[in-house]
Amino acid sequence: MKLAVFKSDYKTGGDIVDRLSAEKLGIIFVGNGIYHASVKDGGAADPIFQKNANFYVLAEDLEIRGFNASQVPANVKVVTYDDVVDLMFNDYEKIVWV
Amino acid sequence: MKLAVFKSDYKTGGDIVDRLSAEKLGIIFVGNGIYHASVKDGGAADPIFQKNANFYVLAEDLEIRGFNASQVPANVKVVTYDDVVDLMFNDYEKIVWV
Amino acid sequence: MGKLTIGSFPGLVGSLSLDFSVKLAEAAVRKGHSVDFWVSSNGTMLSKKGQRAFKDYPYLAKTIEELFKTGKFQACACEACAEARGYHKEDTMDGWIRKSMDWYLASCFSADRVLLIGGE
Amino acid sequence: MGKLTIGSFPGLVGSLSLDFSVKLAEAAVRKGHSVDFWVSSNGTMLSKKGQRAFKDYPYLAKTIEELFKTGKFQACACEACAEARGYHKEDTMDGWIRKSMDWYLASCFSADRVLLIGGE
Amino acid sequence: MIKKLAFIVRSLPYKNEATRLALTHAIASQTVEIYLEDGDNVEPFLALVGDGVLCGLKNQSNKCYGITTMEQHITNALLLDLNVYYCKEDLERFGISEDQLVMDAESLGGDMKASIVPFSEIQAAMEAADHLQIF
Amino acid sequence: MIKKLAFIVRSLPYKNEATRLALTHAIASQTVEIYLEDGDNVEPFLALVGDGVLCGLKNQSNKCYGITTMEQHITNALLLDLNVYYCKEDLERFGISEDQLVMDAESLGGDMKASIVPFSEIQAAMEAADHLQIF
Repeated sequence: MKLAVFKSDYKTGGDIVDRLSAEKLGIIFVGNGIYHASVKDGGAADPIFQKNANFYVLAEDLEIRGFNASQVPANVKVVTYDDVVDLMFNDYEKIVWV
Repeated sequence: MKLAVFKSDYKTGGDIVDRLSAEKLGIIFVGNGIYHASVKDGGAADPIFQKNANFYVLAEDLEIRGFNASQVPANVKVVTYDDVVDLMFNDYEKIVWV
Repeated sequence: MGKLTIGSFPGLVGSLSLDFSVKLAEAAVRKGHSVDFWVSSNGTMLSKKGQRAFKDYPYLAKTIEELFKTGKFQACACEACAEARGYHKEDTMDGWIRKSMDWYLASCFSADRVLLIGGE
Repeated sequence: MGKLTIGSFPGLVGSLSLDFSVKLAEAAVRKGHSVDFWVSSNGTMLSKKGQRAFKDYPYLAKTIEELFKTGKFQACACEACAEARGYHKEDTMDGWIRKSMDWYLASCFSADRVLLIGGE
Repeated sequence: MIKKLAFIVRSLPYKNEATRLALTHAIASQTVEIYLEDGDNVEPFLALVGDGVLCGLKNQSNKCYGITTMEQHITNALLLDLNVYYCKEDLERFGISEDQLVMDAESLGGDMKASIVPFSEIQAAMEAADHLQIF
Repeated sequence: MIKKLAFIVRSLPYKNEATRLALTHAIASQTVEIYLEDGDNVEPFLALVGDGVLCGLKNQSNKCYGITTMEQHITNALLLDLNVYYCKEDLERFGISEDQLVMDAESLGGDMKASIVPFSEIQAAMEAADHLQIF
C-alpha cells in the first residue's frame, strides 16, 4: 500500500510508526512532530530517520515554533498545506495520524 | 521540602520526575500513571522505582483500568481519594502534577 | 478532484491539531476537492455559536464560515458529544449538521481519502 | 482544616484528569477543607449550563452542584477562555464565578495547598 | 459495494476519549445503511496494538467514575459481530494472557470471538482495508 | 506578605494550551493586588526546563495561525519584570545557544534579562517557593 503517516507529536507514537510498513511510505511531520526534523536531542540523529520512507515537514508548523526550511536535514522536504493536499491525493492512498 | 508528585501519565513526564528531588518525596500514581504500578513492559521493573520516594497508587484509577490492589508491588501503597487529601495536607507541603 | 473526509477530535483553542484539520480542509477546497468535516469529542466545540476572537486564540469559526460559502464543504458535529457538553441545537453555528457517528462512516464510504485525527 | 486551590485545564469528558480534579475537590470538602476551583483553557467547559448525562460520559455538573451546596466550595471559570469558546455569561451554570486569571493567583496566595493540573 | 474500515487502537484508555470513540464509531456501522444505497455498506474491524491492548483487560470497574468502560464497549462490539484483533507481540510484552482479556460476548448471547494474532496479520488487514484510522 | 509562586514550563509549545497559560497566569500577577490586602502580593517566577526550553526560541512566526506566540509571551513577561530562567543542561542537550533565545524585552524598552542557570538553581528556587505549578 501507499501509506502517509502524519507524525504530530515528538515524544509519543514512535512505537506505532516503528512497525508500520508499506511499499511506499511517507512520513509528514506536523505539529510538534516537526521537532523530529529540527532539533537533535543529545546531538544524535532522530531514530525515526532509520525508517525507509519519504520525509516531509510542514513549513507553517516549523515557522510558528521558530524554525525555518534551512534548518531541516536535506532528506526532509519542506511542504505547505497545499502540498500536503497534493501528497494525500496524488502520492499516497491511505493516511493515518499518529 | 516535602514534595508530592502526581504522576498522571505512563509514557511521558519521566524526564521531569527524574530530576525532582526533595527531603521527603511522594509519588502518587493517578490516571494512566497507574500503569507504572500495574504492568511490566518487557518483564522489567519500571525505572521510576529507582527514585528514593514513597509510592502511592489511587485505587479508583486502578479499578477502572481492570486492576486491583493485589496486583501492585509491595512498596506501593494503595490509597483512596480521601487518603490523597490527607497525604496532601498532612504529609506533603508542595504538590505538582506531571 | 476527489473527496476528503476529515474526522477531528481535539478541542478548540487548546490544540493546534484542530487548527491543522481546518487549515487542511481549507487547502483541499482551494485545490478543488470537496471536504466532509466531522467533529466528535471536544472537537464539537468548533460548532459552538458565538466564539469570540482573541489575540491569544486561533479564531477558526471565521474560516469555517468562509468554507461553508464555497459549497465544497460540509461540517457535522456528533450530536451526543455536543449534548453531553451542553451544546444544544440552538447553540450551534449556522451551517453545521448535527448527526450520529454513522454520518461519518457514510462519509468515509464515499471518500477518496480519510484522515482521522484521534488523539490529543 | 485547610484551604486547597485547584487549577484545572483539561477539557470536559475527554479527559479523566478533569474528573480527578472534581473528585479530589469532593474528597477535600468531605474531609472539612475548603476548596477554590479554577478552570481555564478547555476546563471552562465544566462551567457550561445544560450539560446532559449520557452513559458514556462522566456527568460532573451534578457533582459541582452538590459541592456548591456545601458552602465550602467556590468555582471560577477564566472569562476570556470561556468567551473564546463561545460561552457567555448566560451560558454559565448557576453558582460559577467568571473572572480573570488574577482570581486564581489571589486564591493561591491564601491557599495552604495548590494543585495545578496543566497538561492534557 | 463494501468498504473496509480499519479502527486501530494504539492508545491507553481513559486519558482522553480517543479509544472510547474508536469503539463507538466502529459500532456506528450498524446503522450506516440509512445513508447508503442498497447493497452498499461499510465493514469495520478493530485492532488493538501497542499500549492499546490494555484497553481489552477484564474487570474494569465503572463504580467510581460512572462511565461505560472499554471492557463494555469491546463486549458490545463483539456482540454486534465486529472483528476484534489483539496484537500477540504486545500482549507478550506486557505478560497478558488470553484469560485476562475480553474475548467474547457470550454472557450476552453473542457468538463472535476476538482473535489474538501476530502484528503481521493486522498489517495484512490494514493493507486490505479501504481506509485506516488510528486512535 | 509575599507568596512566591513557581511556574515550571516543561512541555513543548502549541500541542495544547498549557505552556501559553503558564505565561498568561504568571503575568496575571500584575493585577492580583485588587484581591489582596495592602502589603500582600504574589511573586511569580518562570522556569523553562526539559522540552520547555524550546518555548523560548526566537523567530516564532504567527503568520499562519494568527495567535500570540510563546516568544511574544516570554517577551511580555520580561517586560513586566518577571524572573525567567532557562535550564542550562537542557539547552546544552538540544545544542541551543543564548543568541537563539528570548533573553530580554529591550526592543520594547524593558530592563529585565532572562537567566540561563543550572537545574540546581531552579531546584533552589522551587524550594524557596510557597507553591509549585508544572505546565
